[in-house]
Amino acid sequence: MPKKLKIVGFLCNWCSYAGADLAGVNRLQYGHEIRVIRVPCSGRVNPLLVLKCFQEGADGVLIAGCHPGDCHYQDGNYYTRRRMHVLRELLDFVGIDRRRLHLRWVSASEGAKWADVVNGVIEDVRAACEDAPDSALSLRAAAGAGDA
Amino acid sequence: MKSLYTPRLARVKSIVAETRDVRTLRLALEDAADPFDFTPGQFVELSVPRAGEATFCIASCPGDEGVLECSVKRVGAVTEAIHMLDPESLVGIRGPYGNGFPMDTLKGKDLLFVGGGIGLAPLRGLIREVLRSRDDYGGLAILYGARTAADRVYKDELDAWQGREDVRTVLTVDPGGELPDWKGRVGYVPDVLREMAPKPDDSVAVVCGPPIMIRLTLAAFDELGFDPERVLTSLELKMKCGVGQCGRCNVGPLYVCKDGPVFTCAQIKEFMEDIL
Amino acid sequence: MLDELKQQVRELFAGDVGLVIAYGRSRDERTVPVFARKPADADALVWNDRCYYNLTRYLTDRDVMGDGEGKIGIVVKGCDLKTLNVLLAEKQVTRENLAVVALRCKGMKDADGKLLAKCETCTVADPDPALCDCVIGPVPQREPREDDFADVDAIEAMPPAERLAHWSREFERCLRCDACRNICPLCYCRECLASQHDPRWIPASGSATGNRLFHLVRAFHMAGRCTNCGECERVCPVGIPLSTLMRKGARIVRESFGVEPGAAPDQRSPLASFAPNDPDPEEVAIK
Amino acid sequence: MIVKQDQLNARLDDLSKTMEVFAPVRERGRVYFRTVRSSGEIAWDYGVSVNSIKECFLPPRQVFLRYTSGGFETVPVANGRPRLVFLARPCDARGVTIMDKVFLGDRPDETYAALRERTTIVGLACDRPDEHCFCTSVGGSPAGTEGMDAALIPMGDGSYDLKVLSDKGRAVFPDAPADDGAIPEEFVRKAEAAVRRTVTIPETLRDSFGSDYWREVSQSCLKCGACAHLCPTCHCFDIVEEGDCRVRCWDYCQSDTFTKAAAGHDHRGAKFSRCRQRVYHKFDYYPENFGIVACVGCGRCARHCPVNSGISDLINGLNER
Repeated sequence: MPKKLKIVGFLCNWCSYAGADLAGVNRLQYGHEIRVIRVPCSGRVNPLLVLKCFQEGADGVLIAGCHPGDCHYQDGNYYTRRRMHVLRELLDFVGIDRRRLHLRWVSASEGAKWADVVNGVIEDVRAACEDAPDSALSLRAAAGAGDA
Repeated sequence: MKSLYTPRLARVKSIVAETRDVRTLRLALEDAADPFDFTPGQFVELSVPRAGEATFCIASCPGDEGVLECSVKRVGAVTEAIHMLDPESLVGIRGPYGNGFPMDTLKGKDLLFVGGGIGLAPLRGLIREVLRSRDDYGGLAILYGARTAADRVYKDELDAWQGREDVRTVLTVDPGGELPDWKGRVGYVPDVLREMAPKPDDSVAVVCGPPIMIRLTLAAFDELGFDPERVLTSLELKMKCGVGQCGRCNVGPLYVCKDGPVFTCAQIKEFMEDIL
Repeated sequence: MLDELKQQVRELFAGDVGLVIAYGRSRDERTVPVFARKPADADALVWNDRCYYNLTRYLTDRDVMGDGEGKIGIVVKGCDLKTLNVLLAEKQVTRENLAVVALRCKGMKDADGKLLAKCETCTVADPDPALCDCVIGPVPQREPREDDFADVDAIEAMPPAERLAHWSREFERCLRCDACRNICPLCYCRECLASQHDPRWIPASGSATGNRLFHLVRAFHMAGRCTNCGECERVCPVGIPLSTLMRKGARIVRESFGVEPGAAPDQRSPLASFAPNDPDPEEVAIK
Repeated sequence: MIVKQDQLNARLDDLSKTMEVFAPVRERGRVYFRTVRSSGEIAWDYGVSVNSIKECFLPPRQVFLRYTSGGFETVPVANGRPRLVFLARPCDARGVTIMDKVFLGDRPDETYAALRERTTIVGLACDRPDEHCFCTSVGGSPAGTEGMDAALIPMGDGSYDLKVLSDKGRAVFPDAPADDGAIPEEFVRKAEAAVRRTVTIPETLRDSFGSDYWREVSQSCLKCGACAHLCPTCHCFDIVEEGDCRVRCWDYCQSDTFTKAAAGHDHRGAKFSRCRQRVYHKFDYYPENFGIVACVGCGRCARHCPVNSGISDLINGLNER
């Protein structure tokens, strides 16, 4: 039986959360592996929060915000774009599958895109888990390691 | 394997909200057959699973049947978790640790208790114990100060002590901390102490409170001519293990957890700048 | 050159400088950081090829700076100036409050007498006088080797599982002594999130996962800020190749955002700024 | 009894079938004490290892409790196998006896006691001290056998003089003939002469407690834990919650969080008071409590201090004032 995935989604309040809402109103189907956390802006997502998700056992993390240029706060998503780029590259460098971390733009009108994005992310995370079941950042996986 | 660091379980029997950020928990050990003997002034390590463990003095006295009380001020992760507990929850408990108050030396003396804020907690157990055998001691005086009138802990007990003829109880709040109906003094504890001008004669003073208050109060006792051997204080430096191993709470060669928390002023004088 | 340095430091005290941070003699063949507070202290100064310390680290050390020392004099090498630029850009120090004595440098050597890797590729051996109060020493005649990032390339060439195994072996040795963080002139946070108790962002104990998280977070925080002074790697008691990790961060930032940390005292940190045409995840995804 | 290195190797390979063996191993050019599976991994020619053998008894991370849905369960100490620490230098072996006084005193720590109980220490007399070593200044000797169950004295020709010193040592080397365990005088003399650094502990260290010296000398300190974590006698620890576990892990007295209480008060907030604490704990407080200094002169703190300020320099500097 394939592993039950846990993916944390950080959704900006103004675009992506509304987009996900629209997907629901339109009764679009997408994978239930995602757990959504609403944030005021994708710029609120400190990379530490991403790492905390992995520590607590998440298999993947998705950050979704307004399209570049459309940020409710002018430029929050531009900062996120740089940050997550660097984080993803560094994760990759130490050997953590880059398919576990995603940043996507979903506007309030893109309900269908939201469903696609989620399904695509699930597919990627599943593929990553098939290669290596443990993210190598989970404390829950490591806890059993006991003492020296 | 069970070790020194394996807590026993205690059940929260009731909770009293003392102030906006202090709660007193009445605890009963789950395994009552296993005795829990302590003297006033000792402390315990209380823990909440997944939140952690922290040090609390025992605020009750051995005679209080079957329960022990700890007062907890909400300041960090562990105390926050303790504040979230409901009656009947389980907590981990290790102890009792530390030396406690030297009851034999206190017998027959005039006693002056000086407490500040939640620092009244260890004194409360001691005062209860002393009042229980009132005739064994000389004159008793209590000086208690808090930041504001609302920050006083054990308000009912303070009232009861004030109502007694055989105890002189002086209450004070820091300047600015009084309310219109405040009938006690206004002023910092060391200043009020100087005004009270207790005589060293056959007295023993017992001081507990926040670090700055202890430091200034010990200085005041020095000015008043008290022998440093007869001024006691209960310290509460950051501790972890409770048994003199983890290395945090040194007072010079002594450990607060093992050799204290009750020290004479003479014992700690030399190391004052490292501990307060 | 040393005499000139000593003279310069003595003169600083004649002005409004109260403390000069410099390199001093130690009991062995190495050197120590010294904190000169009067002209006579200048006698203990040294300048040799073991002056690897990046002394700008102490400019944000509250225990050393105290309050009201007057101006602070600091002895730097060209590479340290880059770090100073970052500190200035991040408003951790005020230029008016500093007297910068820069030394022209022939490169520093390790215990075996080998030139440090960063010195082989150094392009700032002759410090920019515009950034300093004075520059001392003869202009070094050196042909720096081009930095080929071979260490980073070697790891990038590994398949992911091997990269993970490689870094796990390195991080496994980590003692969590914090020497790398504490020597870092740019790790100046008053309370490091890695030791914060509440919330606990990074596990306190040394474990494979905890160590990996610690070094990842540090690498992230240094990306675009680290000037590759190499002190973290030098001080690591268990020899973790931290410079490689830091240089990877530097490379990401340079290739993606075109930023060279510490190039100028008014340069914004790349992760505290942006450009509309930055690499976009969706374009990559579509590719 | 004189034994050849390959005899010892063979014995070790035999022992490793039933025992967990910790021995010096070379990794990326530096020597560490690690679990080894065969004698081939051992670095016989080492001087002082980077880490000390203290981690065999006080592991950097040790799970005390594991939480379950209904409460918690206690965790057994490591696995139950007997353990062998092989080729410990005299300074390291002596360091263990210093930790013993803390962990096996009036409130014994059962987890430490269990690890200690099931571990045999086979030492290696030291013929290669470096410029940072000063064991002879703190009551030790490169030929000392304190804390060892058996000792090997290098003869310089690839053979070793094996001395069995305890029943545990006897169990590991049952064939060794009984002797008085005395180390040849010639070796002791030569080995001790090779330790060139001296440190003189002032008799009245306490008088310097209030001295400005500590402010001066601590300025360069980074408040890192390199010295403490490598030290064979530093034993300070923290107890933390991690995921579903309560864990004991190493901590160090220079750290910004070591003495900081939840409410923010830090009784050793200033750098100089932490630096002083470390020196006094080893050279004043511990001796007052246990009669010996808590330093074995291994020199690790000096060798690895990022700013070249080892404890030997701190003490000698005080003398020179």
